[in-house]
Amino acid sequence: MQKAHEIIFAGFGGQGVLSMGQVIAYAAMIENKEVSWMPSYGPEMRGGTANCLVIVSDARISSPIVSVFDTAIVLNQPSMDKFESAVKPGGLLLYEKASLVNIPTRTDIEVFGVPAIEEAAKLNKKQVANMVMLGFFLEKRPLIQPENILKALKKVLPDRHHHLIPVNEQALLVGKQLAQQQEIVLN
Amino acid sequence: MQKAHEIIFAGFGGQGVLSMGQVIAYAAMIENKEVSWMPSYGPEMRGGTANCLVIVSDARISSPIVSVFDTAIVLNQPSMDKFESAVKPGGLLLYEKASLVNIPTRTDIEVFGVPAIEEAAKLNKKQVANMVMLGFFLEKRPLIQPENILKALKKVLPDRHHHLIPVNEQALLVGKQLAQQQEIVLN
Amino acid sequence: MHIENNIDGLELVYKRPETLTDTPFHYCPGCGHSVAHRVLMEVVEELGIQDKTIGIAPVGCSVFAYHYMDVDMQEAAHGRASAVATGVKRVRPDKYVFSYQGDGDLAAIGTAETIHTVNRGENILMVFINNGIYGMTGGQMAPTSLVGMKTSTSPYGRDAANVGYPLKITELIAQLPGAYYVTRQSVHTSGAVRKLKKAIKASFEYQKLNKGTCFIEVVSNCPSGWKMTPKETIDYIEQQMFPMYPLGDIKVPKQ
Amino acid sequence: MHIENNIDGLELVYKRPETLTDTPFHYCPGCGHSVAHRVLMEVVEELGIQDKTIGIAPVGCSVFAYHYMDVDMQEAAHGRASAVATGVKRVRPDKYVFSYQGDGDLAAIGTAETIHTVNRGENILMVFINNGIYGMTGGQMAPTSLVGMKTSTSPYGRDAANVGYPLKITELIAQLPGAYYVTRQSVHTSGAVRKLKKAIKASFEYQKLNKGTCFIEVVSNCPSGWKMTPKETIDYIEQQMFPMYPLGDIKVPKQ
Amino acid sequence: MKEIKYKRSEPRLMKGNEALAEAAICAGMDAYFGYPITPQSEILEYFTEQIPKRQGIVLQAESEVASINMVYGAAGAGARVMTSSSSPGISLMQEGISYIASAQLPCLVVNVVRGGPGLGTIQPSQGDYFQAVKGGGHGDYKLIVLAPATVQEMADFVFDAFRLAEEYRNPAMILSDGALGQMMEKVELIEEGQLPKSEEKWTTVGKPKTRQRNIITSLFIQPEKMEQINIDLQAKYKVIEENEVRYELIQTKDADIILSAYGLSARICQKVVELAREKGIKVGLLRPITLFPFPKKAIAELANQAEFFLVVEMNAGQMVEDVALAVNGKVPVHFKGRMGGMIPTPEEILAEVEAILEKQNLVKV
Amino acid sequence: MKEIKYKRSEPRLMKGNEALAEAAICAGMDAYFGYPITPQSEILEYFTEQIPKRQGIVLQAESEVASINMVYGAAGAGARVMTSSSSPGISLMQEGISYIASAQLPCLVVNVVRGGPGLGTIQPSQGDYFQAVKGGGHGDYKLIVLAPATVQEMADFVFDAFRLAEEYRNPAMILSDGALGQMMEKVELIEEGQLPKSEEKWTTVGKPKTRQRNIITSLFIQPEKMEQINIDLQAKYKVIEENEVRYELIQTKDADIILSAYGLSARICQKVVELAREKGIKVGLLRPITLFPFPKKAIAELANQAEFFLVVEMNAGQMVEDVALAVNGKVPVHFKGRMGGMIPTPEEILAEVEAILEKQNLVKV
Amino acid sequence: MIRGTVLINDNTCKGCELCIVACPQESLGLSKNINLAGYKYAELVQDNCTGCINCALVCPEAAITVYRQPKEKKAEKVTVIG
Amino acid sequence: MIRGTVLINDNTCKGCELCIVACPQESLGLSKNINLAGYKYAELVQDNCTGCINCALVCPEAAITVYRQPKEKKAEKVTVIG
Ligand SMILES: Cc1ncc(C[n+]2csc(CCOP(=O)(O)OP(=O)(O)O)c2C)c(N)n1
Ligand SMILES: Cc1ncc(C[n+]2csc(CCOP(=O)(O)OP(=O)(O)O)c2C)c(N)n1
Ligand code: SF4
Ligand code: SF4
Ligand code: SF4
Ligand code: SF4
Ligand code: SF4
Ligand code: SF4
Ligand SMILES: [Mg+2]
Ligand SMILES: [Mg+2]
Repeated sequence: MQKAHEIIFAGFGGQGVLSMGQVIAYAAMIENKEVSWMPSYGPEMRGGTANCLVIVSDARISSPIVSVFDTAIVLNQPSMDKFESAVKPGGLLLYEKASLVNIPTRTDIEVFGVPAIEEAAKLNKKQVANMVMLGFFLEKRPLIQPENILKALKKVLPDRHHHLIPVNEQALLVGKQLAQQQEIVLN
Repeated sequence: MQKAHEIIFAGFGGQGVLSMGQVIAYAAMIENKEVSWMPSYGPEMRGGTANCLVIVSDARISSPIVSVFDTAIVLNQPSMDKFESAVKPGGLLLYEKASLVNIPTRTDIEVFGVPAIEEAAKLNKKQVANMVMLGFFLEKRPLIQPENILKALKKVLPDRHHHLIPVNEQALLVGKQLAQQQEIVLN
Repeated sequence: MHIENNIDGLELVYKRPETLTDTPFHYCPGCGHSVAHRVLMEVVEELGIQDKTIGIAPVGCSVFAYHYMDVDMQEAAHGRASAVATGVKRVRPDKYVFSYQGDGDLAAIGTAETIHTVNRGENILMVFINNGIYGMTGGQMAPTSLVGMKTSTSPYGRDAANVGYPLKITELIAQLPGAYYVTRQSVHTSGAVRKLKKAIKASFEYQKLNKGTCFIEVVSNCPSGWKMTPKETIDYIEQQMFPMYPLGDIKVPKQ
Repeated sequence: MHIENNIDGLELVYKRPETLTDTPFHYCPGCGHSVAHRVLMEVVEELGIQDKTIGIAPVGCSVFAYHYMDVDMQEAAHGRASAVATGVKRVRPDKYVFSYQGDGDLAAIGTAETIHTVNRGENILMVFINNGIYGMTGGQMAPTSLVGMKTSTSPYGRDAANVGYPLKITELIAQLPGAYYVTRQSVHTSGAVRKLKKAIKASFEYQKLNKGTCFIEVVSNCPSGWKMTPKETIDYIEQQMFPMYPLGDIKVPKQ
Repeated sequence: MKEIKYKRSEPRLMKGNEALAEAAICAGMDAYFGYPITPQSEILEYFTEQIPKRQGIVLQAESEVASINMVYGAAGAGARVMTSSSSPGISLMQEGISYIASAQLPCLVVNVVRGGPGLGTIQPSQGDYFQAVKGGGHGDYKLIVLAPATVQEMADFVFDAFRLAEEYRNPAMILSDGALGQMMEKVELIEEGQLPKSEEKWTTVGKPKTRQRNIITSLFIQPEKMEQINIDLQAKYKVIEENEVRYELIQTKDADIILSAYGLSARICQKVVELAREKGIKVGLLRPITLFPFPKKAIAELANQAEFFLVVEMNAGQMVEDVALAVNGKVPVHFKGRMGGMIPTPEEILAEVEAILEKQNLVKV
Repeated sequence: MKEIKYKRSEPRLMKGNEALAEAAICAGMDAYFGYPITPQSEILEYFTEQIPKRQGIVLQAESEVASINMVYGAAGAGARVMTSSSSPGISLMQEGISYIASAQLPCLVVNVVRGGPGLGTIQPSQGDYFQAVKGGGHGDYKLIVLAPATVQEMADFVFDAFRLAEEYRNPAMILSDGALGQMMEKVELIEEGQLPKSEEKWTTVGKPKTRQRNIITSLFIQPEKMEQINIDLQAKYKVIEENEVRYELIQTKDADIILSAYGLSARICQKVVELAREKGIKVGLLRPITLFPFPKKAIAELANQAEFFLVVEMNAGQMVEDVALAVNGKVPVHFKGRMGGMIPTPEEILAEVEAILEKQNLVKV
Repeated sequence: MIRGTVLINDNTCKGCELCIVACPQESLGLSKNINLAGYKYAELVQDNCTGCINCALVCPEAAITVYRQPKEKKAEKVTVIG
Repeated sequence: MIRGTVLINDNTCKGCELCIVACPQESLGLSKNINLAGYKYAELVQDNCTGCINCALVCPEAAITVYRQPKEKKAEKVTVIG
């Protein structure tokens, strides 16, 4: 695995992109990796899109802001328009299938459309779609031990939401499984 | 005559100390001398005392503010308390006789008490007391030609006061004469 | 199911004004700012004063107003729009000058400029968008936030005992002789929008006659800052905002 | 002719308060500032709160108030005395805090701080010396200068059409819920001085009870700035100032 | 500057702004006055959320001008007090800061810098260096300026800032940037109760019969008096320069080339050092931690060993002047900067180093 | 910087502040916005007295913050506009000045400096040099700064300031002091109508159908855009540095010792040159007239001939840094300053020169 | 009943539903699909529009154009056209 | 008539004459001489002072001390003494 892995999580505010990133970051910290989490901020949030950039590394992280990424996890069209071109060649691009109008066209990277909302719906918790994406990602890029993801979840979720940890856990698993049976999600 | 002559005019606001200085300054300018006029300003004027420092010189004037003076012309007690000690040895100290409680005590300078208010009263114009002082001064220190003082008066007095020029002229003369008959004014 | 339009035999009765650029608004879905922008520009179009109008944008969510309003504009420092407008109007007395400000901008940091601009009776239109919150910076408490209102800097609700009651700056400035026409309007219903438009039109007409300062408060919404859907903000405006900020004219020209 | 005093058999009924230092006032002859200083300190002495009182001096002729008032004091930047007072009171809520400000300080550059301090209902006493002019800087026009008043920056008289009407800031802040007691007093007669003293005393008592902001405007004079003798200022105050700034309570605690 | 070992809590992942705010509470801050502005509003937000449950005062002021003057009042009344803002808001505080410095009041001002000038952008920048170290306000005064480079330092420097401010009765500033304020990183916070408070004799808390009244002022009409105030201030600044300089040296021992950078750009330069050395170019980094007092001596010494300096800043070249003054012509001092919210990449800085080497025909390897 | 011959009126004896105000009217100023403060209130007072009888706009603002933002608005609308204040008031303008510089609006800001920091004193000072030339506001920007030394220059530099401001679309500052503002000296004013105005295309005066709307702004959220703004600004500043440097050399030809001072202290140094040469000490004076752009080249050249520089300022040492940067270690750069409103005497400066000579065992004579 | 209709720009519509609330005829609804901005957008769901322009007046995106069958008394013009 | 008198500090008096105006008894007048500050100062010119303290209340320099003959009902104290 390369020294540093840069992941951008992007979508609408409500879709939990920021917490997705925080879960990974927290888990990486638990594993004593160097980690930084950088959100988009300010007026570009008007209109509702948000993103965060997580860098997980074995060495001290210089800049928390970079312009190209190893992985992009995208939950809406505007974010896809913005970030498809920013994935490094050979990198990974995941997107939520139902949330896009134009399918990404790049061929020099791995691209997967994940039916996360659909799967989350099956779990009767639309909010966990982001965890489905996360599970899928971690299967593709095993940066972190699953148990540490769960530990991180406990840190990131406010106490009043801890009862949701099981369903989040399920969602992660679903994502993992989807990633294993690629054909159904591959474009 | 020395290259530069520094004169401080000090008294209450109403006593015309600032215009006294301006007349000298303007006259010096007319004689193509280098000249600067520097007023006291700001809150130290609260309580009503005011002063201005005029420097007349043949050479370009460096600082318009100095702490010791060749001549001090003083119209009230607080100004005397402040400036008696600031006259250069051998310098000149003039004061309005009726306006002082404590007579100056220095012996290393020329000191004259001028009954300017009294004389101005005789001219039925108390406002010209300052001109009596000025006339006295110019007799003691002939820095400037009398005719230029009159030219300057025209510049300094606002047009609406030009009818007062004759009485100012008289006052200057009275001062000159007082200076000539020293015994009556000497302490 | 989706209905196909059929416009034969119909006439155009409403379209986006020419005085708005084609740039899509960057505002959050349902935000009242863009309605206010549009109505302002409709009036400029109808009065045919586009070439005589100079607008001052604030620092706030409407900081980019000049992306949308197709008139000459200046971007003012936070709170200073009315001072900037004063500078413009004093040197261009023959132009129509308006400032457009949020509640943080006009009623917090800009309080002194607001009061003194109106007190001088500057011949300008001040449009005051009161959404009871600092939208741009992420939903902090504004001077106009309602008592009990939860914001990112009053997470337990605005506590009047600690930070004071909502500041009704419009009622304050209405007391100043320099204020000629002062009114409070809103944009949450079509009827309200119609009234707002009348108020803006009147203000520009007064400005032409050098009557003094016209001041229009627009009770608006902030779905993002209020953490509501646009639909929910309609109720909040009517049930919560209006009791504190009742609609209507506050000062009208005496005949 | 001068009369010799004979005090045998008489008792002392008035003397300079101990809470004033021995430093002679630097104010111009007849200036109302020093009367206001003295009365404020008389109250501090009578209430026995010298050790619990913190004063904030403004930038203005009273910038040196701390030379005369024998209490702990802070000198504030021009216009910011009420913000400084807020900082002090918030961290020392058990102390008596007052600000002392001129009209330029409180009603021009300090307008925002004034309005928001009162709106928060800070538990302080604000003493506002309205002499209708910028005394310290040499008699420039103040927001409170009367229409037609000649000052060094309105040499042809204040022109309301150009610079606006006098700003009655006391009436404005009285509208704010945070204001608990708002009154306008003066120092030009012995009767007025007695009333002012009562107002100050009441204000400190309200402050003890955490009632909110007490605000006392003192209609004062500026012989130097007005270019009058002290005696002449009495008439000017009564004939010119009072019609614009009528004396009396503007907001009193409702029982 | 004395290094103090503090008892620290479990590692947490925190935003720089929140870590700084939490650290202030742990440092026993009595009061915070501030006004929202991106990218630092989280500081005020964190206080409004936490302080009601814990100790202290938090008040959202009507403006930055009001904030800094509230700080002045609270500091004069003996409170441990701070404010924070970002570039435009800090500009509005310049008069107040000059007053506080002149009246010698201890307090902390945090500037989470964004790209200017003007309204500019909200992205990270180092464009306010001059304002912070030369005095953006009027008159001769100095702030003690600390420049964090990590979220950990965002937290730790709050303690240092309060300690130094109170020791020297001088306002301190933490000069950060939008990235450090917004990013999350691992942080181990200093636990509460480790920064003692001393009752000061000069504060305005009410005058007992037993002492003269205390006066907080910066007004001295007599120029002789005002000059004396300035002489005292300058003397104090000298002591601070002797005792409180802090900087970090990274692989400078054998370095032919010295990079100098602070805050975020220092993080990036650290990467440059690695990359360069992989290429066999002996690059070292001097990171000033205190911008005032500035590590003049350390730079002067390195000037004896280095072939040249390259100063890297997220501005048009500000600290480079102080480096050049310290180097005093001994060797060339070059500058590489990005502006308006842009962050330089390690690669472009390395390229700059190599370009300079080219020009000097000193190509190593 | 191009020297222009203007038609001038009869000599008059005028206060510096009044001469400056009169010159502004003669220069065709459209509007003035200001707030009273000693020692410069005469500027506003002069305008309120004269403008009603002549042309233009004068408005007493509610504060310096309002003043500078009114200036911003008027400048954006194409007016020749100015404001003036003194140190504390100028500090309050720093945000606005940064906005004006970023939006590239021409205007004139006059600072009649008094002794700081804080409320300080109203006596003359040069304590605001850093604020004026390094940027007291946030972000990277430069003002064109002119430093008059006589009442004549107080008047003349108004013309230069407006001309340069409009030529470069950049705010200009006249950095004066309380003595120059208050003193009366002989002045020959430039007569009216000699500074042409050009209709600018970028101003906000109402958008005709024939052009795109004009926008005055300093906001560029994308850092790439904001960096471009900064690149453009820096490029402009470079041009200004190449074309507009102004300074005065007094007896430097054969000088072993170079005094450097501006404004009031330069007047005093001129006296020092005379006194020193009477004693046979070859002293010369370099007086920067433009503080930005700064006469770096001229100083660098003199550094080849001088044994040392002595910089004289009425502050704790500010311009001395720019002199040292220009000398770049070639020869020692010494400093002599008075602070808090005090003015150095020629005698004490000469004594300083002699003391340094002593130390260097270079005693002449 | 007066006949009218609306054209809704589904590229700029942000699906805030304010027009839907404002419509007295309940002629409007939200689409199933999303537009390029990622929003469901408003569309006509009943053919009973009267051209009252209420929807257009409250639309934050100025996304609605309204047509109405001409009457004797000239239709209220909210915007002067051309 | 109640008997009273006043002591006036002629060093700090600035001769503003406000006390003279305030005195109902016309007991006060201005001196011929000037004090160290250069001002004529107020002094008693009639022996009819009633100790009403009006003069003291308006004196900007707090230069006046007032005495009054004791009455049954305690004299109004404007200042608590000691
Ligand atoms: C001097 C300064 N202080 C603070 C800010 C940050 N800021 C930008 S907009 C804003 C307030 C926005 O609220 P409001 O004026 O109500 O406008 P809205 O976004 O709600 O429409 C603040 C505090 C700034 N840009 N400049
Ligand atoms: C920032 C700033 N602006 C202006 C000044 C100059 N200044 C000092 S006092 C004052 C106004 C004084 O008037 P007022 O507040 O009415 O007090 P007064 O002297 O009349 O009692 C001004 C403008 C200053 N010191 N600081
Ligand atoms: S934040 Fe609020 S005010 Fe700003 S655009 Fe979004 S909804 Fe509108
Ligand atoms: S200037 Fe006016 S306010 Fe100031 S001390 Fe003199 S009289 Fe009083
Ligand atoms: S025009 Fe009227 S009826 Fe037609 S859709 Fe809009 S609101 Fe409904
Ligand atoms: S109001 Fe406008 S933006 Fe909102 S749903 Fe209707 S058409 Fe779309
Ligand atoms: S006490 Fe009363 S009667 Fe006596 S002098 Fe004073 S005012 Fe006159
Ligand atoms: S009132 Fe006071 S200062 Fe004025 S004349 Fe009487 S005693 Fe003197
Ligand atoms: Mg708002
Ligand atoms: Mg006043």
